[in-house]
Amino acid sequence: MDTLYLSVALFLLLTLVAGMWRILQGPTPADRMLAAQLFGTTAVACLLLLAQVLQQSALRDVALVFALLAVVTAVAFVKRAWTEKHDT
Amino acid sequence: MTPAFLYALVGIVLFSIGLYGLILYKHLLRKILAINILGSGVFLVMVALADRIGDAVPDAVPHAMVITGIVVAVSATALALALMLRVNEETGQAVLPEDREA
Amino acid sequence: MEEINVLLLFDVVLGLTLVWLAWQTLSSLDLFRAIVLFIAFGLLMALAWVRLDAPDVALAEATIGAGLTGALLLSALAQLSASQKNETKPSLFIRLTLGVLLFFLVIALAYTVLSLPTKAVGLSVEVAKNIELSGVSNPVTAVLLNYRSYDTLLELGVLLLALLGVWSLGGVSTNKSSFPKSSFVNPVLDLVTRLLVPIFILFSGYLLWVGAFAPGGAFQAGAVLAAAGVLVFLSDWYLPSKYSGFALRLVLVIGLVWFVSMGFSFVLLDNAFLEYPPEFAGGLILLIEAAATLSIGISLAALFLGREPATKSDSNIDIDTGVNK
Amino acid sequence: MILDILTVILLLVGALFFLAGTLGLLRFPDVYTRLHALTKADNVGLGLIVIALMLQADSWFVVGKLLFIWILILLAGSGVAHLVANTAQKRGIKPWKK
Repeated sequence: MDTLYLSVALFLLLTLVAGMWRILQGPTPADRMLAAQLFGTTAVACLLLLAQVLQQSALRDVALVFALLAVVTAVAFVKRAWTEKHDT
Repeated sequence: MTPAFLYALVGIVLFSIGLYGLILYKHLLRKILAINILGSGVFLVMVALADRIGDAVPDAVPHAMVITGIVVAVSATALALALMLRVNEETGQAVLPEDREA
Repeated sequence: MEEINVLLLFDVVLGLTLVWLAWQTLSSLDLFRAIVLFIAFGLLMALAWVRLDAPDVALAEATIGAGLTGALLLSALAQLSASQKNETKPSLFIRLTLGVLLFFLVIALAYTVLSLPTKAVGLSVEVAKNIELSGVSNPVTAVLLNYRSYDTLLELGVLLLALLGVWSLGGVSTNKSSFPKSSFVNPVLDLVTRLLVPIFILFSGYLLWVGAFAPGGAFQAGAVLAAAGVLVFLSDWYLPSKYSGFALRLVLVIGLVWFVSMGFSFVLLDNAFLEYPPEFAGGLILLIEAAATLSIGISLAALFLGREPATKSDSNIDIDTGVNK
Repeated sequence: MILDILTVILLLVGALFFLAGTLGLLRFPDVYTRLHALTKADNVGLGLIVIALMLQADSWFVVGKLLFIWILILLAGSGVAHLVANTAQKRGIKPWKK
């Protein structure tokens, strides 16, 4: 069972690495930020799986922090950094 | 190769990449990012070397120092960003005086 | 056995991704892209701390490294002029020379690290031996608030100094945002903030409490509190100017003042500075941490604001230049 | 035993949703459609994994915390999705047309 949890965690990490392409590619700032948001959720899932395997309940707190802080960076992006106009 | 040494090596590489960026790039915001990456590398080496314990409890002293370090790093980053914005306001460019374009 | 292999593969993928992200962060010419990559880097660093059995550090990295630093950087980038956001690549010759030099540095450092003994307990035995006397059972909190409390004390000082620096550089902010602001308040953002801010505060309290016996503590709790503050600022809610004078300053220094006074109060009872009698240590640490959490949280949030909030007596100051008329 | 089988199925389907979310993020043509793909991973992918782990949890406290994390992500995800889409429209990004 633990091997399955770990394999799923590894798989999620790999999807995360694949998602990196969108951060590099853009084209709009929003696309990059969306990819970072997906990273946050994927990391939450990874942490929850690791918490189960390693029997460390503290990792669920870390996951909770990720869930909370993802909002702060996203809102900071929308309210502050995203100023340019797009034509397309 | 245990995970501890693997992460220690990653830390060393991060440190070097940070140093490379710090020296090479002119824009102050990029220099600030570089210092943060460099710092993360150092933290990673410290905590990784504290994890060379097999199944025992890891050494809490480096952990505590790294937590202190992370908070100091964010304070320093905030101060550096404020300095950068001030430099930008005064000179119109966010670079150090010697890198300024005429 | 299979389990360990999957875990090792996880470590290798994570390590390589971290290096690659760091490289991309610094080499991308677009600064916004660099910042987003840096946020992703922070997220993955937290996973690395988890793999190194350092959940306390992971909590701190998740709040500060991935969250607050990202918000700070994005906000600073927005205040740079558009033409400043990109830069040209340095020449190939310089890049190559530096690259070769740093390659030797990596080799030398790697050789040093790999020649260290594969097993070392460090100070963990010492920490475990005296944990009974420290008043808490989480070794990291014991180190931070008891064994090495000087570090923590001075760190509160560093935080305060950084804030003073930012305030003296940034001038005085008004209650009006210096950022382009839409005329209407987005109701969804308003609702999300209303729902989340109490959760942030509650969770901050939880981390403070749990820090005595499990990963958590004043820094993490303070950082979560600061995140609530940042969310509040981003939603265009402002502190009324009657609180931003004395009341704000009191909260900013209370952590440091309380820490020092607790440290000194037991000097009278023949203890060293910052040495607590074991029977009171648990309670004292919680009290000190509570004050520290408040100060850390408000200081970090104030750092995000970037300017000294206007007080009532500042009304005669020119809001655009921050200079007395 | 039945619980274990259920957990395995839920985990695999959850992972599939994450894969779908990532593929959508990579392949879809504009911000709005990518947003659509992203929320599938957020809501359903994480949801299924959370349910799978809840079935294996040792205590009700853990079940509660897992559920809480999921609800937070749902709340945050929907709020952020709205903000991004709304701002994208204001900044003049036009939805993709075939």
